[in-house]
Amino acid sequence: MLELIHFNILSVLLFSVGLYGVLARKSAILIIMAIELMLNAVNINFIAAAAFKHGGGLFTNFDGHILTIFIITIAAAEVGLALALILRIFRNKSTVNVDQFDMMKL
Amino acid sequence: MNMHLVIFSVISAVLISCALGVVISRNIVHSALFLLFALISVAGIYLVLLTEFLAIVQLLIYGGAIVIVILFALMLTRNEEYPRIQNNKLWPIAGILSVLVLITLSVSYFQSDVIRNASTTISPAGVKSLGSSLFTTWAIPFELASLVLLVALIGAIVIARSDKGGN
Amino acid sequence: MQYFWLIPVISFIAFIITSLVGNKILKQAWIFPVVAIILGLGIYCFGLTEYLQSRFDLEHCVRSSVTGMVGCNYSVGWFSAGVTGKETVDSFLGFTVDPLSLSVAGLAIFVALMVQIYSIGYMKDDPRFGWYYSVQALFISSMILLALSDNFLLLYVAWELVGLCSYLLIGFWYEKPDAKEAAKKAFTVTRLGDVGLLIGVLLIWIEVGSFNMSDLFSYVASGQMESWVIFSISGLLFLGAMGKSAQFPFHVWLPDAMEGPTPVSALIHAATMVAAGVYLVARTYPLFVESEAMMLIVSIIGLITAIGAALICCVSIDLKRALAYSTISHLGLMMLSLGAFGYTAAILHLLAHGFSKALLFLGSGNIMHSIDDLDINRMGGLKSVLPGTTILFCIGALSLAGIPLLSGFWSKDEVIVSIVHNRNILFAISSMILVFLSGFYMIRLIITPFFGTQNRDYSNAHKLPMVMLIPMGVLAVFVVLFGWVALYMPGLPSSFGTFLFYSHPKNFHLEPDIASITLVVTLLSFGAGYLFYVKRISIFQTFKTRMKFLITIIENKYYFDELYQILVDKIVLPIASLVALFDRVLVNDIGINGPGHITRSIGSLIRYHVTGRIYVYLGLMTSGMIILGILWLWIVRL
Amino acid sequence: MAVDCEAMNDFYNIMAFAIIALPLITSLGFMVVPNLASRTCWLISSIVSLVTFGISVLLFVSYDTMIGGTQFGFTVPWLSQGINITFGLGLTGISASMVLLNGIVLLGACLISTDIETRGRDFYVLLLALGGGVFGVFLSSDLFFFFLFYELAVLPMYLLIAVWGSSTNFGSFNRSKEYGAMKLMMVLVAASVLIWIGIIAIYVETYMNGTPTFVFDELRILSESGLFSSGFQNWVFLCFMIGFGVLSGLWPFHTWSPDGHVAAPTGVSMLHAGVLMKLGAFGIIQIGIVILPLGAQTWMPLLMVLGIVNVIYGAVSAMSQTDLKYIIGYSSVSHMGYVLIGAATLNSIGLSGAVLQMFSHGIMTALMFVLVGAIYHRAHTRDIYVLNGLIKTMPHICVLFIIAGFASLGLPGLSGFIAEFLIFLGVIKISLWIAALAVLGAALTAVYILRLIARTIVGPVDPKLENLPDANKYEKIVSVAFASILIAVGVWPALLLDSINVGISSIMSVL
Amino acid sequence: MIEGSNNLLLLTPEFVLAGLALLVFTADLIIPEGKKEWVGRIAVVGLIGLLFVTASTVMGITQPVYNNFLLVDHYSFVFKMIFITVGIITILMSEEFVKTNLTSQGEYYGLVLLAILGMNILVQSQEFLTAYISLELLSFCLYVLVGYSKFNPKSNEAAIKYIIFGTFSSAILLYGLSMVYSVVGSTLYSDIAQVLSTSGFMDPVAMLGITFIMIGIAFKLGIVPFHSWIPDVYEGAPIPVTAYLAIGAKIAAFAFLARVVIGVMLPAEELWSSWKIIFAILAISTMVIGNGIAIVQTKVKRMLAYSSIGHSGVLLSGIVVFGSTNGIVLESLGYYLVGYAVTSFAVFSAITAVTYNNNIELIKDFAGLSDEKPLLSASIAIGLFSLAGLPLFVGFTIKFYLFSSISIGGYLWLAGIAVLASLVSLYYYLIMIKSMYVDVPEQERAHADITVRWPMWIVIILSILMTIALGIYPDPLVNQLNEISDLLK
Repeated sequence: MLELIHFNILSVLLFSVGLYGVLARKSAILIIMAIELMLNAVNINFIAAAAFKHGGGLFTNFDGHILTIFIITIAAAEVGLALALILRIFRNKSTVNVDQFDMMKL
Repeated sequence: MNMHLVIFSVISAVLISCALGVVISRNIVHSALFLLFALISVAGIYLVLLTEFLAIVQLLIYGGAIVIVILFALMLTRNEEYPRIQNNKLWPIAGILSVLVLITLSVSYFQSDVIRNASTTISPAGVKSLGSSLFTTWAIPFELASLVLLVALIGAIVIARSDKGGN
Repeated sequence: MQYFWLIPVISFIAFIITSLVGNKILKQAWIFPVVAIILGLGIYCFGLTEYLQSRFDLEHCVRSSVTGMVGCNYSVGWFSAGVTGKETVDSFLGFTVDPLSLSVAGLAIFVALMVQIYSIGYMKDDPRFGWYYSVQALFISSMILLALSDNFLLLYVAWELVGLCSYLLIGFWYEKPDAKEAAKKAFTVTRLGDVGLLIGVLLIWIEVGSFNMSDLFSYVASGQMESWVIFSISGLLFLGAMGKSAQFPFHVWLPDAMEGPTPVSALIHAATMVAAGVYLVARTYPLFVESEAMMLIVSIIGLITAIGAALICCVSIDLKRALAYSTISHLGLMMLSLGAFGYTAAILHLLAHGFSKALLFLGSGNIMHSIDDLDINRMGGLKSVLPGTTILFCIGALSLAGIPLLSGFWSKDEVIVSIVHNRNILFAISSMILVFLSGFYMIRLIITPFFGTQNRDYSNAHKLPMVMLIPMGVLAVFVVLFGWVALYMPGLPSSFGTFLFYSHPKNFHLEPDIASITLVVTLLSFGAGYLFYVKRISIFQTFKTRMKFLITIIENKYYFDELYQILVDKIVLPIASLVALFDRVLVNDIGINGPGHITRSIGSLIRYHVTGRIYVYLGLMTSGMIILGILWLWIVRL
Repeated sequence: MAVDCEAMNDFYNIMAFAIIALPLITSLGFMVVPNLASRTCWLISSIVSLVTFGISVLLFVSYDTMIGGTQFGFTVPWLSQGINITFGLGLTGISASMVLLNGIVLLGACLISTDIETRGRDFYVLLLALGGGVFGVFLSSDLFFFFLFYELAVLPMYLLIAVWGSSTNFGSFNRSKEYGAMKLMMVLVAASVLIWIGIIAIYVETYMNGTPTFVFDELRILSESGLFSSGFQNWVFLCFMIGFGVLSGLWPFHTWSPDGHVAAPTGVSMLHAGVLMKLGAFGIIQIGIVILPLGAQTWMPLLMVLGIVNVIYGAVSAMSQTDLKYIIGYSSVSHMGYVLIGAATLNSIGLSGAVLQMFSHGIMTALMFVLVGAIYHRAHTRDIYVLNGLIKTMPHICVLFIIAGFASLGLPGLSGFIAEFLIFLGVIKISLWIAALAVLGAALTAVYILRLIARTIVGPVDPKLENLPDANKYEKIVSVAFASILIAVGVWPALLLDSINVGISSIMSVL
Repeated sequence: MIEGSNNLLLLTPEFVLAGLALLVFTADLIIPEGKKEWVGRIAVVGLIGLLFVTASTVMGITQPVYNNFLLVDHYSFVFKMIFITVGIITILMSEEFVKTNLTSQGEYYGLVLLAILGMNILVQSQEFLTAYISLELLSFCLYVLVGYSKFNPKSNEAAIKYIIFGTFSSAILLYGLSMVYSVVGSTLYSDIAQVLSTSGFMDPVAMLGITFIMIGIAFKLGIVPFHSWIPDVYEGAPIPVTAYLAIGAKIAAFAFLARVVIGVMLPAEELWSSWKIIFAILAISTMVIGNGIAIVQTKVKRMLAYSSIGHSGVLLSGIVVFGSTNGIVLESLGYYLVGYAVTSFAVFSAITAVTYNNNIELIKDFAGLSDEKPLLSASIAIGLFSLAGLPLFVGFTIKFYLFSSISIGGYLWLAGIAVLASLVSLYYYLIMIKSMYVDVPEQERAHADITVRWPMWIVIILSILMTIALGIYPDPLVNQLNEISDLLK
């Protein structure tokens, strides 16, 4: 039978793949993509929780779904801003690799 | 009833493989496409959870807008080793860390009895009730979200605009 | 009697005035101190006569049960510290008038007057004439204060002030390097001695609860003090006395103190200051008498000092140094007599020696003034050049040698009598040797400078002003008369013994047998001296060559100076530099800077994680996240 | 009559407040008013210090030795919420003489620092802040402001030494002024860390007991009522002892003071050695012994031993120093050792001896620093092998140096002797050997002082140092004033001892 | 339906602020290129007006608003006033800098205003989503502001690092929220607290969720394992933005953390007792590492960054004792934040004035500043001495008040470590002061060509006076703050 635990495990999997993407990837854009994956994992968790617990407990008026909507909007805004910054830094340093961004060390 | 289970497992398998594709593939364009397919399969998951409206929203915004913008960004930031991308030299540690996170979280899920005896019926969420609560109980966050979008918009323009001068 | 406190105060005022206005009225700077001394002498004589006719006002004067002498105490509160409930200490500016203080004060005032008049002539053309007289006045005031004070705190204060004045006066001509070294040496050695005195005073305060001497004596008399406490306190006090009176281990500073002007040596290093040690032992005699061991130690040290100094005096070439050593030997004699329960004899000898030694020093001052040289071998036949000085010098020397009819004879005789009576035969024989030696070196000091052949032309020797000879004359008269006075006190049926005594008055009487033996020994020593120095008889020359080794040791003053020098240079200073090095390297560089360097190195160590690359930071962040996650899982399962 | 005494009382309250506020306001004023020539700043600050000196004398004289206890006290609520701190001042027996000492030394420091050319204005800003801070410490009647003013006194030390100091090279090692300033500042603030923890621990203890307070008198009553357990008292007193001990040059932590002296300019090292080191001893007595008597009794032997080490160690290492200021630095470490011993005796004579020694040593070191500063200003070297026979060229300076030297070796007739004598009396009641060592310490002081005088002051004149000018007008006035105070207290110590005895009696009632 | 009063009048400050921001953006369109500083002046006038508006409307009212998503009470009132004043001072301070260095100057002021709006709502929110969205609003404005001098590669790099770090940590925060949501079912603090505080409730998912939320917030405050972004961003960002970050963002993050701890954690005893110890350990490591690395810094901005990390360690140690004292801690924390803000403005405004037209970064470059510009060096010196906690400056009283309240809460050893940390901090502040006052500059008159205009003068003199005045007589301010402590009573 399909239960909440399945969806949670799926979101954890997606979350850790996204996490790996953020830590391992060199190019900034790929890091942004990986963060998108993590946010989607969060959305899955929210909607699964809302769907399975509807009516029971304190779950009232579809909070989970609305949370997801807000998260999607903010994720979109964030991608826009991040890519603007990436373009700006590309124009200055003609590279997008994160390990070249170490002008500020000791 | 196991029909739901089968569909869910197929879609989640597609989702996880596309996610891994995003993260592992050597070619940057491939990873972008993998991202598109992953997001679409997430929309599928929403359908399994009987929230059609959100699936559509997911498809439209993520599939339509965000991936396209990322592709634009990829196109604009081509440099000499355009298609090839490597991982940074610390990728094994990254792998270990993410596996550890995976283990801790999943252990917590399996341990938690609240999750285990959650109800097994999926209750659908109609668009009408979604809309009404969005504009009544959640009005304040809604206004704020609009401001956030405004700031992102202005910020992106200010940063990306290539005007002359300045040191 | 009650105005005695005026004497030190007047000369202190004289000190202040002369030191302030001294170098302006350069030539007349001597007026204030001399006037102050004369006034002091007046008050003293008035007080003395009042005491002798025993017109005592009873609420101040009391006959002390311990010493048996009548002493009048007047005191006024000085300062008090501590809380009335708990421990308190109250100090008083008090002075006591009793035969002991009268005699020592008298000696001090009289000799000081003579020296001050003498030094008008002697120091006339010195640029710092005013400063000389101001310090003289300060010295006299502190000496009188020392003589009169009735509690140990005031005694210690005066004791230190006297040390200070001797430092200032020895180092008077501070341009001369060895004068300043001598001054430093004198003050340091006496200061080390004073450490013993101060600890002794502290112990007394702990035991008795107050600094007053009379309380101490009554406390001791009541037998509450254990014997070892008595021994240790008297030992410590004696340590201070040894420092000041240049007894055996502490005697090195007195010969060097001759660097100062001669009148200073006459006053301070002959009569008054060096006598302070003897005075202290005499003043605390009831304490010393209680512990038998202490008396023995006092007499032994006195004996060693006497004989050692006498030997050196025989070989020393500089006249003033010879006189200094003879002073040390006579001080040793006084300590010996005190150790041998000869209380009155010691004080009598102290007075007699004071007058005659002052006379001798003024005599050497005359020689110094006229021919600017004090090396005995290069002087000879001065009697033709300085006839007056020679006569006076001989009177002083002979009195010290113990020629009858002069004061030295009576006092020395009394000392010998008390030694023979109270001490065993060994002391008697050694005192006989002492008499011989003193006679021997005295005759040497008379013959070689004055009566030998004239080996230098004294053409340029300038005349001595009268102002220098008069005081010497008066002193000479005193030296002669004092002997008679000591024995048959006019107006009083009995002698000096009844005036100043310990526990019961007893009359001086001449013991014919001892007196004759000492007389024979002195005459023998005169003969030996005459033969040795004038006739240069061969047997003495062979004696000199054979004892070559011994004589060189004596000549180098038993290598004491070198010993102390080694002690300071090789031990104290290296330790000091070692400690300073230890302080800078270990305590400072490691102890204080250490933590600073450690924190700095920790800082640079931590900084390694700052590589600037973002994935390292994100990795750090996720590992932090994982740790917290696992921690919470563990807490939840707990 | 009552009204008038009431009016008199708050006249003195205003005086007590004014003595702190005046220097601080002038220093803030200097900061605000733009371009002031350093000469005018010198003039204004000298006038201000003269006024504060006047007030300190007034306070000292009008302190009624019959009644004792804290007089001229007043409290104003300062932080009324939360941990209700009230600002309060009060003069006790001991702090009366300390305020006088600070008045004198501050006046001296301001008068003689005429040779500050670079940035004179800032120098006086910091100097007056230092003076105001020290006044605050002695007058404050509660722990918080005691600590606040103590830190305020420490604050300007860094800049004063680092900017206007002088670095000297000793061949084998050199002491730059930055090093000296940084070390001094860090060690003093590290000491204040310990004191801070101690103060907070006390406050928390009173808070738990329901009566949160910082005020000394209330704390005294509480500690008498047995609030502080003996275990608590032990470790808190240890914090105070080490914290305040570091400030007063306790043995292992004393190296900051000689290095600080060497680097500091004359005026600053006068205030620093003369007054700042007394804060530590004042703290131990005022806070340590009064509020934590049991702790005092347990730690008293350790303080006694460290004190005697201070004395002997300071004297011996002073013996082999070659720099004048180092010698005086180590001699003040040794003299502070006496103060610590005196405080550690915990009996009334020892304590009054300690307080008198604090006063007399303050004046003595300040006098020595004025003279050494003058010598350095003229001969541009402090090496005792280079300087000799100075008395010929600078008679005034050298005579007073001899007086100061003799005061420090404890010659009777000068204040040093009375103080040390009382301390010896106090110590001998505790243990004979410590007293013997202390007296030996005094003798050692005599050795190195006499060596110093014999080597540099008297003796044949060095041709190079022939034509050095003698002290200028201000140095003469200040040095003669200090010397006459030394002699006055030496000859008639009752001047100070009456008020000190009253102060000590209020403390002894606790023990 | 909507519980709690829907009286939107209580939110007038926010609406006015949003209106003001939009007004500023439109004004930017009208005002010609040369005189963009007038946009800033409009913003300042607006903010001052806003001060009075908030004072009149919201003073002394405690009422949940709008389905108790927001709680308007004295706590949020005090912090709103702080944020608005911080905004005013930042705009005044950055006017000169923006005029000479930045392009598209108008939007700068608009973004600052929107950031203030984000902070206000963040402080008022009683519900995680509103908090998250306002946190994002604040962060987005700061991402843009950090990357504002876009032709300077350092600023771009700082912005990139900040945005990646920011989004990563908000993703973690959201994931934590989703875990808590799946257990509790609601995102309101009160609901979560109610569920968590049921005795014996130790659900791993909820616990991990709370941990992830705490990590998301800790990132913002710069607590140790999550502090790595602060030095790079503070160094890269333009100086006024660094000031705004170091003061505004830090106070907002701290207020939010305090709100969450009081709202969610305190009711659940076992949860809070273990979290106390974790916070204590984190606080100690923050102080040690913050002050430790600062010692060896050579760049001014990086040194100040690490010192601000040290200060957030001190703030965190304040939070540790929340449960055990009746409100004194919150009051002392409020007073600490105000004092910290005033002192940091003294330091940052002076550094802005010195470096606005020559990008000197090293501490050595400040050599000899005290000769040419005595007031600027005095302002920096006073600020640094106050940060180190030396008396007669506000730094001393705030540290004393906070440390005694911490030790009243029973953590005397934590106060001891904090005092030690402030001792270490004195060391590197002294190095900075040494370079200004003692060192001799290489080339003569290195700082001659600095001209300071009237807005900067106002900021510098105001902050110096406040640093000293609050230090000497803090009573009026602390009386204001004492009501916020009844939140904890």
